[in-house]
Amino acid sequence: MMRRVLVFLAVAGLAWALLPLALGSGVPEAPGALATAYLTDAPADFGAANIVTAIVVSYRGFDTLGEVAVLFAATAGVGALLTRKRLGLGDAEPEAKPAATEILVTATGLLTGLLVMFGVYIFLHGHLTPGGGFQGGVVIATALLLGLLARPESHLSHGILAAVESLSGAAYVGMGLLGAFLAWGFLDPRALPLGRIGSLVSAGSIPVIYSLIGLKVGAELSGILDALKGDRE
Amino acid sequence: MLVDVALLVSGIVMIAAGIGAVLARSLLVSILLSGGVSLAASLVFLLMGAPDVAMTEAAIGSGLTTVVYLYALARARQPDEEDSDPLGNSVKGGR
Amino acid sequence: MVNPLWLFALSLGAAFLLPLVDRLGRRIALVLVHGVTAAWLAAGLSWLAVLLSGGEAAEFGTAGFRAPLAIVLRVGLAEAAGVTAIALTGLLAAFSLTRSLREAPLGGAMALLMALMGLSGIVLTRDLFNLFVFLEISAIGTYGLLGFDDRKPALRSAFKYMIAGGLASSLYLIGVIYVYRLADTLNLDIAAAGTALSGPAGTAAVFFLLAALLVELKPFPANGWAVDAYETAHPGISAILSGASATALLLALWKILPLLGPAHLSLVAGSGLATFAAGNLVGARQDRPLRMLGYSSVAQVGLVAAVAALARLGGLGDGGADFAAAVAGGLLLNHLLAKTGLFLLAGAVEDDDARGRLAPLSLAAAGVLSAALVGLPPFPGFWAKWRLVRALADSGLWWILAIVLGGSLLEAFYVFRWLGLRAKGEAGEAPVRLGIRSAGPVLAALLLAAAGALAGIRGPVPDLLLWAPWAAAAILFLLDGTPGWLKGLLSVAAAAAFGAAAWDRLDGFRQFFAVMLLGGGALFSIAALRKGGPRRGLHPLLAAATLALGAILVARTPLEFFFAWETMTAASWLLVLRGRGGEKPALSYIVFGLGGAFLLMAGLAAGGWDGGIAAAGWPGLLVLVGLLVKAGALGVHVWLPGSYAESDDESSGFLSSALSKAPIFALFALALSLGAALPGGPWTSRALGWLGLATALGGALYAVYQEDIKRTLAYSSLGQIGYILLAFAAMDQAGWTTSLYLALNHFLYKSMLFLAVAGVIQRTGTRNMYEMGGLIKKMPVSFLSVLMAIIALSGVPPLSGFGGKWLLYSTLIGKGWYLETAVAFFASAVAFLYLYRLIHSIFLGQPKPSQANVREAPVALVLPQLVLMAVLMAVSVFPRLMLDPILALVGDRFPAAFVFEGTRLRSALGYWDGTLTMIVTGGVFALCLVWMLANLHNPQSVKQFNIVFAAERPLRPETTHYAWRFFEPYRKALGFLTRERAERFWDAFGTGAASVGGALRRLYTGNGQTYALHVVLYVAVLYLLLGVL
Amino acid sequence: MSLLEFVSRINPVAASGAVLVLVGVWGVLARPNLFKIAIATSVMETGVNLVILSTGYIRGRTAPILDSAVAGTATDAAGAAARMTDPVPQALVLTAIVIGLAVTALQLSYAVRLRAAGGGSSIESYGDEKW
Repeated sequence: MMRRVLVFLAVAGLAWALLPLALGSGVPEAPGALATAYLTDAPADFGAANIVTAIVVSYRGFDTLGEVAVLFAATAGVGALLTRKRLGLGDAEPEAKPAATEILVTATGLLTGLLVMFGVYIFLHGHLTPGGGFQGGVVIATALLLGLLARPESHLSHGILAAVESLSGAAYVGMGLLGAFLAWGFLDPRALPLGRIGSLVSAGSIPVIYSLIGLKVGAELSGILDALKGDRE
Repeated sequence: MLVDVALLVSGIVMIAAGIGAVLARSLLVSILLSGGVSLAASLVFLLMGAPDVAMTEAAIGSGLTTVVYLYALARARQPDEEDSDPLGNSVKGGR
Repeated sequence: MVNPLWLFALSLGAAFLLPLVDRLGRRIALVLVHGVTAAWLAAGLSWLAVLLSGGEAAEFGTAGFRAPLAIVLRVGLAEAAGVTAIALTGLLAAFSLTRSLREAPLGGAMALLMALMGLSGIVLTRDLFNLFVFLEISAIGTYGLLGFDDRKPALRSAFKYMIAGGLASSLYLIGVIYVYRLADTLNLDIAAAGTALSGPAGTAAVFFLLAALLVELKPFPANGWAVDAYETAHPGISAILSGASATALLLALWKILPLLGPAHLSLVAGSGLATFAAGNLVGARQDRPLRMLGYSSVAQVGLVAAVAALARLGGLGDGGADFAAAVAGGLLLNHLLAKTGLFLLAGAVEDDDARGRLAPLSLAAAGVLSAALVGLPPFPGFWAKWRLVRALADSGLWWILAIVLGGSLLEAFYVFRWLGLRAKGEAGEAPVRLGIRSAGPVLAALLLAAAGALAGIRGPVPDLLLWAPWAAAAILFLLDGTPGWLKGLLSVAAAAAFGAAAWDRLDGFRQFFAVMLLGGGALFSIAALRKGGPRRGLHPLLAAATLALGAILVARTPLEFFFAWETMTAASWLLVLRGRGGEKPALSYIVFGLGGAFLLMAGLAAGGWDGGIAAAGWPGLLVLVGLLVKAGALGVHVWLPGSYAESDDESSGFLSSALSKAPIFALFALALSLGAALPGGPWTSRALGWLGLATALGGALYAVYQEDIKRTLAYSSLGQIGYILLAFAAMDQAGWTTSLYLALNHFLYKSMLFLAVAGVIQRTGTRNMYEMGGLIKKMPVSFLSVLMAIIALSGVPPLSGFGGKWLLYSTLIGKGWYLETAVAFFASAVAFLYLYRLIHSIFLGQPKPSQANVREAPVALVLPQLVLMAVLMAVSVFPRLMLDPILALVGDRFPAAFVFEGTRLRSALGYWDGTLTMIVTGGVFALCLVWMLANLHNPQSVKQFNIVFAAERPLRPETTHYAWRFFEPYRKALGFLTRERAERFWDAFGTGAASVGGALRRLYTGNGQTYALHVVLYVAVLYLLLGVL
Repeated sequence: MSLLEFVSRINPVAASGAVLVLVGVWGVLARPNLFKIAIATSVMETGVNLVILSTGYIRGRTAPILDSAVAGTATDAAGAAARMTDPVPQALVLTAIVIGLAVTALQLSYAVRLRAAGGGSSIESYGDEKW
């Protein structure tokens, strides 16, 4: 009872702090100076149609690199925690699950391929349309998950996943360094030609970076699912 | 203004789903409701002119996170009732 | 300067490629991890080098843009120091983690890389949202590290840690976004430069930022999750959490300080101080070492945060960032290194579940680390704390000063309790050898010593003579394996060299005390040669304590004085700890010693300096009280008997006869600096007189009932110090002359007694007087020494003590203190009881059959006694040898009450002539002897075992021995005077503090959800307070 | 009228986000089940994301993406900018969502690990370290 009162008091106190701020701030009439600067300059600076992408990958690209690092650290943590040994699964074979029907397997195979292609499409067009590396990565992970569901006995190939994850991550850092050497700073996408705004090959290295992020995120998320499934040595 | 009303309605849906997610006795229901919160949130994001965020929220918040929860739930051999002990015996009222 | 972005690229590249590298072998992967950390360290050091040699701070933009468009990193002095500290802690910890990292899945190594990079990012970034990203990187790295080696308790803690971390990051994000909304930027400097955040909404937005960072800094009571993690994680991880992570978060707080308004800053200060106080109170109740260190960590971090906020508030220091950087930075550096080392060390011991005592090297490291943590000299925390206390006193923030010093004292209590335990170990357990695992702690200890020495020598204490104790200790520790005689001779040489070097700098007063302090040290260094073998630890500590006493005399500024004083306290504490049963007495010794020292510090810091110690008024009173604690005045004497009794016998003698004069010297110096008056005026002297008298009486009464010979002598010392204080309090020529005379006398005869007793104990193997007897024939020199000493002590003619008593009574009567005279007289009579017993129970009566083979004491003891006997004889026959210098010292400050006429010392009440006394007494004895020789024919020689004449039935058990509870009947009459009130009072005081700590620690229920509740409640209460402020 | 005015003055997304944060915090504090705590944390994070994005909500503006029609002509870029919402909160939320996922995954792994070690499903059963 005492506890409930305290919880109530705590939440009420937080509400007392939070609600005036949230309710009182109202709806702005126009973006601030910084946002306006992004909106007007980004297309010219980087030739990116999607200004959010321009911010995410270049202006605040360091955040995104950090974000990738967060996901990486989380994957590492999950992998360290949930090995088969530590889950008490030992060397036992994963429990047999009823095999899916032939049709389902074929269908998922097809769907998986389509989904992977869709994911690739999303991150390749990140600088033009909504979406980007993270969304594309999730779609790829989902595709692999579907494969996992259809064939419960299959393992994702750790080797390939790990290699994709490592190499795409290292390549991301490499692109950042390329920006530092060929352009004006670490993660500067102007290392590659900016191209014509709105076309696929434009916005300097933004699509390259977003694709690498997509691959890395896809591999990492699959890795997390893999570990939760109990397939990590 | 219409958008505002839609946002407000979605907000109410989210809050209801959120409260439901916290209150539900069944973890499965809880997970699905929290996925629902994310789905509604992605609708809100879309309405606000943030398609990037909406996509991300839909894919990650309501999609992948839910899958991760379900996997974890299965892996933990967690009985669906939230206040059960490891062997699955309900210990309701035992607190 | 090296662009920090390269390092981030390096860290990330290495981390991303780690799974591939791991295929080549885990060893190579770990080399990569350590190499990256080393690269950070190198970069940090290179920045420090550039910035300290006058380089400018630099900003580094990302993506080819500058703020506000892009994220920028900044490398200034604070950032460079922070990165260096983080990398250093990381390396030390990584070293200890190597084995676990090799055995655990690769995720551990990856998480380590990420955590350290995240922490450095927190330090470097100037962007609020980027700060959030780095907070999360380090948080996730930490979460991963908590569980990587699969310790079950750490898994539990990690979950709790994550709940609190999630709450904090949500709060932070809310703060960030509203700061962006209001200030239209995410860049810290731009946001701080504008005024957009000064309104109520801005205050609330900044509050959320601040609340998140405060929660991350583990404030009381919202820190249970962190303490659990400290306790359960791999020690290396705890070291990173406590050292590196705290550094990064404190720098993050430091960074957002410009955004904060006065109300915010008050919150930080209040929360920090509450955390410091509560952390230490709870820590004092904790006996699991790692959890204890956890509480200590949160407390230290709270203090640093509070200092930074107070300085920013403008109420502290000589104005501004410099002060805050020096004090907060010093405290942080101190905490960082000490806690890293201690976690690694204590963790290694706990991992082994070892119960024995630590092997020497590890023990030395543990001692250095503990001493540094507590803020003893010469470590960085000492200098920082001094400046802090000084600033607090200048600003009149007395209640904060009280919290800081009280908390530090508590911390000293529990840290040193742990150290005592590790120094002694449980009986019958093998020594704990940590092998290579002690490398990290030793390195941390060395760094602390180097940093502290550098800060001191290049800063406020450039006088190398004041560093002599440390140098001597270090050199002798290095030579600790060599034979004792070499070290003993070196110690004596050191004392002599110190005296020679310092002599010209000392005025008469100081020269007078130098004879006792340095001479006493040398004397007991010789006495320490009584046993063969290296006697590890004894000589270094004895030499250090001796030179520290010398340093007290040499000191010219309050800080120098306090530096020497604490050095002396620390060295003598370790001497006590070295004793066989020294663990508990040493703890009370250091707690009271530091308690007194802290009072002294507060007084010194408040009082300024005019050639002496402190100014008038109550800062002077604080100094006075601090000195009285160290002198062992009745009421605060409880530390004394045990320490004197349980330390090594030569140490006891040193403490009692030499070191006890240090507070006496300081009292004189205090009074002299006030023009031969006490702070607070005549009432103080009257009160001090009575306190001295009570001490004299109490000491004598307690001494009477002791069975332990060393306790008897300890209480006897107490009583004699009481007389010295009493005479000092008279504040006139007679009084001061008496006081100095008594002090010198006490030095002489107490040295003799302790030397003799050391021999007796060494030969008989017991300290209980009823287990001795009849040693007169076996130890004749010791007997003579004791005999002379007790005659001198009791004030019986013809020896010098008689003069002392005559002087004392003359003083008191001349002053008109008749009641005091009566009590003093009574106390002297009581003293005679225990003195009589020293002769009677030890040297007379029947010898024990088991002690049939006892021989005279070793030469190392006998020789000094012979010298002292000769000196005592000389000053007894020719009192002017002693009194002329003393009278010259006291000089014409007061109207002359004593004047010599030839060998006669004349006062208003009459005269005393030492030479004549000796002649008369000698004559009487000679007459008696002649009469006996003439009249006693055929004298019978009585064997010592003759039952009839020895008046004893030689039966077991010992309790039937006539000497058992010899003075029990007196207890029936006078016992009410000797109930141990002071002990009970301090026990109750301790119990009170303990029960407060006990009540507070009930908050730490172990339930992660309750911890989360504390977090949210903490934030809510903070917000309410913000509204009030 | 007054109600409508109030509704038009408040930020609907911020309001629902803030309430959702409170709901999440309440869940974290009130439900002892490990998974429930993680779920409530997710709800709280969604609320935080809404609050973040709410500051970038400007009535009647479109997504900050130049469509291909506009993109070609540089002259129209300024006009396009005047029609778009604030992109900064969007960029921040993108980051926050991914970080949230990472934290959730790790938290769940701990829950799974604790259960695999034979622990209870309630956080109350993990209170061995205390005082």
